[in-house]
Amino acid sequence: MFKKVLVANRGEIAVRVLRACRELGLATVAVYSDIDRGCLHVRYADEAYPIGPAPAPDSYLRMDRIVDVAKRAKADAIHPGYGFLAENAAFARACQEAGIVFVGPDPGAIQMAGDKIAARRTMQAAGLPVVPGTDRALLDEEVAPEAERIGYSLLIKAAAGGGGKGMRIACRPEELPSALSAARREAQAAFGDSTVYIERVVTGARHIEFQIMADQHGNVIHLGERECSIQRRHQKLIEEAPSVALTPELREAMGQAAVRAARAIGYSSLGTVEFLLDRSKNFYFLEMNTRLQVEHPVTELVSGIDLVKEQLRIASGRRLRYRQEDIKLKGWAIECRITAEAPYNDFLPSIGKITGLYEPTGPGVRVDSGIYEGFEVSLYYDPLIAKVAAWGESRGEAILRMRRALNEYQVVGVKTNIPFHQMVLNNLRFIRGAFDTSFLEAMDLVKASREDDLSAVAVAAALLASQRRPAMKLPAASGEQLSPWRRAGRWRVVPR
Amino acid sequence: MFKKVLVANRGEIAVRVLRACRELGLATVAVYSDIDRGCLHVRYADEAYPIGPAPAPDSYLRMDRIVDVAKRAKADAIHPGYGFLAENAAFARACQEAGIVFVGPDPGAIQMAGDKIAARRTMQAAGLPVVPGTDRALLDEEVAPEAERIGYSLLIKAAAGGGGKGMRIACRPEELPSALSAARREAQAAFGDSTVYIERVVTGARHIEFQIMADQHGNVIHLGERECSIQRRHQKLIEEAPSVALTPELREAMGQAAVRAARAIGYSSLGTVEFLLDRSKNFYFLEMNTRLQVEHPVTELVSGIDLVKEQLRIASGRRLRYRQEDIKLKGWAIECRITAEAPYNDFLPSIGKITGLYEPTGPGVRVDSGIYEGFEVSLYYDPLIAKVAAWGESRGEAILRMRRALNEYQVVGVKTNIPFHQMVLNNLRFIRGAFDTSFLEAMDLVKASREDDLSAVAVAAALLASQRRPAMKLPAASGEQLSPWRRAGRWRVVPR
Amino acid sequence: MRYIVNVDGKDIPLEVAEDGTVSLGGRGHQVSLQSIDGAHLFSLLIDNRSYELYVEEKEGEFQVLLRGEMHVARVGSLLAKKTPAVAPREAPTGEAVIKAPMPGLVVSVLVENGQGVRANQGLVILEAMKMDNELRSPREGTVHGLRVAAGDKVEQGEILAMVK
Amino acid sequence: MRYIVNVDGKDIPLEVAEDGTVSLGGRGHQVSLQSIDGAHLFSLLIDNRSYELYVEEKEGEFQVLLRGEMHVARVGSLLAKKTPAVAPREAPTGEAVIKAPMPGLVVSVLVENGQGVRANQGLVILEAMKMDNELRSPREGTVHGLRVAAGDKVEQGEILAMVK
Repeated sequence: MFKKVLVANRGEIAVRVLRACRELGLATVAVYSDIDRGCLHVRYADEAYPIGPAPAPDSYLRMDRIVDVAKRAKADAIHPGYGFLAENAAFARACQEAGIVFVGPDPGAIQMAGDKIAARRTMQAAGLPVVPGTDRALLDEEVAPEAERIGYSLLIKAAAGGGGKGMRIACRPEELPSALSAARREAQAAFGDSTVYIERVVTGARHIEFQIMADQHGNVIHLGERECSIQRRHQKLIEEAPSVALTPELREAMGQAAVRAARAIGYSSLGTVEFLLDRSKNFYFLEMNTRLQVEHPVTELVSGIDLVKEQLRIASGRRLRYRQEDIKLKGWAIECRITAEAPYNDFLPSIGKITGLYEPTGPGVRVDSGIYEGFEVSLYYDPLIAKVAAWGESRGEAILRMRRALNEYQVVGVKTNIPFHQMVLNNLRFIRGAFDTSFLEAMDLVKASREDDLSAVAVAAALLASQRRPAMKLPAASGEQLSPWRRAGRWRVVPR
Repeated sequence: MFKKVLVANRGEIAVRVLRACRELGLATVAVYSDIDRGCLHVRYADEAYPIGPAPAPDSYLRMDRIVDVAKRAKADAIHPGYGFLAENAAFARACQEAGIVFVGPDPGAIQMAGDKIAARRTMQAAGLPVVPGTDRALLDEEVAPEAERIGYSLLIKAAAGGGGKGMRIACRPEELPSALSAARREAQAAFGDSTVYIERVVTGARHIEFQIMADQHGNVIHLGERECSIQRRHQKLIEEAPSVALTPELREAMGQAAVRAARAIGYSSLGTVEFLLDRSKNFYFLEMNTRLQVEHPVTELVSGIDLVKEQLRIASGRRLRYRQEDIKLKGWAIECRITAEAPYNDFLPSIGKITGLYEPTGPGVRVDSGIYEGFEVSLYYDPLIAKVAAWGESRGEAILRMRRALNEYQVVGVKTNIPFHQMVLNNLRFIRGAFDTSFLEAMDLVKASREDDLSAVAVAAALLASQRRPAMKLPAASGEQLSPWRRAGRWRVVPR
Repeated sequence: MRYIVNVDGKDIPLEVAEDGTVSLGGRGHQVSLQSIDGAHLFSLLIDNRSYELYVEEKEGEFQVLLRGEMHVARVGSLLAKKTPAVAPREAPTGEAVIKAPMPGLVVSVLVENGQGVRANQGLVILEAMKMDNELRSPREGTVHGLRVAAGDKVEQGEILAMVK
Repeated sequence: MRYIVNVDGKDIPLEVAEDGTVSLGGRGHQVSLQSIDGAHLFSLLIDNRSYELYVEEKEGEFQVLLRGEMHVARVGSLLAKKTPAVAPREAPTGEAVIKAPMPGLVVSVLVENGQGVRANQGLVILEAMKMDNELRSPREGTVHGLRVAAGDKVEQGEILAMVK
């Protein structure tokens, strides 16, 4: 096993990896951008090194500086988390060349899986079904004819994509140009590569992914599926394990396909094979993610296996400690991604300082958080600030626990999508499990305030105002005068 | 099922029960003493009612007021938590008479199990082995002769006892009088009953208890054991499930004995049967607790069953949802009781306001807490302020997780026993599992500070002092003058 | 002491008596407001109903978090025997002002001055937190006063365009 | 600026330079102290070693929580070219003062004035948090100045007896 691990990330996932290292007794090194000096990962690690200004290209994407820090700190491994350099083959290679273990698959596998077009071809050759689409990079002028051939609606996807970025839908030919340019632009910004390809939209499909675990000795197993159909703009928001859509037979078949996919590219480390599952229960290979996923906790909760610790063990050359038949999944787990976005304002990012925070805990609830009182939510990084996961004996218990947990969760200072999650968890279609990836599009978010909540807010505000500004106390008005004021309308017209 | 549940308790256990109610969709009522107005349970519940001044006999032990609140709030059930009125047959009867369900066994079972002397007799009749001792209440003058008959060392125990209170050890005849009076005094204060009996001390024994679950239809099962040998002054501090001391055969035998014990008194609800297990693996019935235990989370973590929700279901008349063969225990769980006690000062209670708090979370860690920033730890109630539980695939993983969690745990404002827990979890005998109830007596708590920690504290203090009192900045002394100062000794002699 | 508290746009008149009882909708209530941490966190009991609130005062407004929802409250106290100088309600001018809801980078401008737009049509794409955010027209009309171009950095609240 | 910081009874001399570097034990260190919440929580980096500290200042002392352990630090700054008015160390009088470590109720008094006691022998039983706490003699000697009886309520820090 390693002696010291550098975590090349920030936020909740950096803390998650640091926790795994601490439980394995490994010394840890954090890196941080200038505005992250006080962040949890800096405080949690044994050592911390600055690597540049806030914008990610100047810090968390600076491979040279990160490798340099690893050498100075004598770290013998680098864990990339997700995002940033997690699926960057050049970075994995730079680590290798510096004699440092990259905690992930080898550069060749990253490259293969990272080129979504090449991956499609490889998986087809390995006998996996793929969604109808193009199997090569497209020039701008080729897009329209190919689109006609495949048929609408269709997705324009970044070949270097991941995490739902660089992806746009076009339902009609006239939407194609703007979707194309948006996808290319986002792909260029996110991955430095604007190559795109096209896939047919599978109507009514679910997004199902399988967790893969493979060692460097040829052993590959899967840890069951995750249901990731609750997405907004191709960003997963709620994930579950298992999925209501899978029978044991289908789980077996898809799990074997996922293992075959991993073997096809000689994969080792943790990985995820994403599938679309259509209404007739046909499944199609979508892509392979060669990193730890945001949503890995739901698999941990149903399997009991600490994926990050296993990932570190695998990277150090150990053999898998489990055979496929050792994997016993128990109960149900749900995760909600908590983002600093304003749910009632079209999910616009909400920035500012966290001035109050109470995180849920208690039976069956786990929080992976990157925030704290005093934390500044900035524009520089992903709006994901924390994840809540709930486990239950049944799906029903997990949902009710999650509702209880979200009820307890208090974040003051920025707006979060917690009310949105509550609404989804109360939605009958969600509760029945009758949804696909289009579920959220059809849903309206309505701020439904209870009458007595508004009264409580009014009472609290009046009492605070009376305590804080005694000078403001004015003689009471007579009853008759109350009504004209009310007719006068909004408070802002009342002089103070 | 009920509509509204009153929780007749405070602190972490009140919150625990309120969470269960919320997950079941039940409305909740809290009661509070004057100093608990801002406590978590008051804020967590849907409704909250004052029941009197801070001392428990004037509030949390006032059956009349609590039943009255239940009637006014139209609660149809009362959950007593643990402690206070949880094992008070008169209270269970008062609830019954008011037409309110008491969430626990019926008054007769409480009474039978609550009289430890009667329980010994009943269990002997049911074929359970008991520790050598007296089977009747003892007058002061009877104690010495009975002690001679049974043999030293021996325990003087409150007949109405529980939670380690009203219990004293006497190793020699001359220790008997003060042990007897201390036990009687504590028993009178805690239970209003100074009746005591005597039991031989079983040297080298472990404290093993079995979780029982029984419905009102005659179905009784057990959920395996808890290892509770890590005690200080008969107070459990660290609990585990399962125990390293049990083989599957012994678990089977003890589990069946526990079920037989519950049947012997026609028990329904959750309950715990406590055993001593000696070095030769003989087990003896100790007592039966007719309440939810402090340490119930470790059983929840290995069984996946929410005990409090099951307890509510049972109280509402439902049948058990599990047969014995459905109970599948997985992995290992450890709980540390966090108390406001000064570990380096003979565990004296530490009172004051919590001014800073960071509770651990992340994979495999659960916290049940009754504190928050602003909470006043008072002398009126139990020093237990929170519980941390860690689950792992193996005992080793659970221990390492717990160490990680305790490392994260920060409580500012009062002293806690967290450093003590860390020391136990680092103790080789504990790690090997080679301990009995005398383990803690043999252990010395040494404050082992790392050299670089002291330096870090010095640096932080100097920087803060220089920032906060710029007026204090004096010209630097030359190197030669440093040494006389150091010889001058403690800081307090340096003039400011 | 009488107040009108405007919560999320709804006026709620209430009266706080000397003895601390609060009259609301003509009914008296026993009220207890307790600070928990000496700062933002409060426990409120209204006739034994329990509410936990996080309160921040910003520019005379109370931002109150209750059950995960953020509410905005403004408090007005009532003068006795005096005709209030009620300002006339802001007349709807029919003009929608498109402001930057957050600081960010203008990725592209999808319309031109003088162009007719439908309600909900995209106007400007603003990048923040690595995501493109499309700002849409709240109404049908004509774009004017467009004052940003692709590549501009904009501050929160900066006016980007108007639709009339 | 030179300091002597006394941490848990141990004197640690150090020097804070104008540029923020700190000399400790003759070696220079790069140091960064960052407030996290504007109150008690700080992050300290010493040559990239990371420490998280909760700091409370009470009566001129810094109480510092680090890795779960509470440390007490007192800071003295050094005067140049001046003989410090060092107060003589408090002479050990040989008298141990038994104070109430917390408020509580005296349950019983186990000794009398003039009685000889061994080190560690119980003197007074104090009830707090529903538990009996035995206060023991820190040394061998004779009890005097005993000023409490069973049933008394005592405040924290109140002197209960002395052993000489």
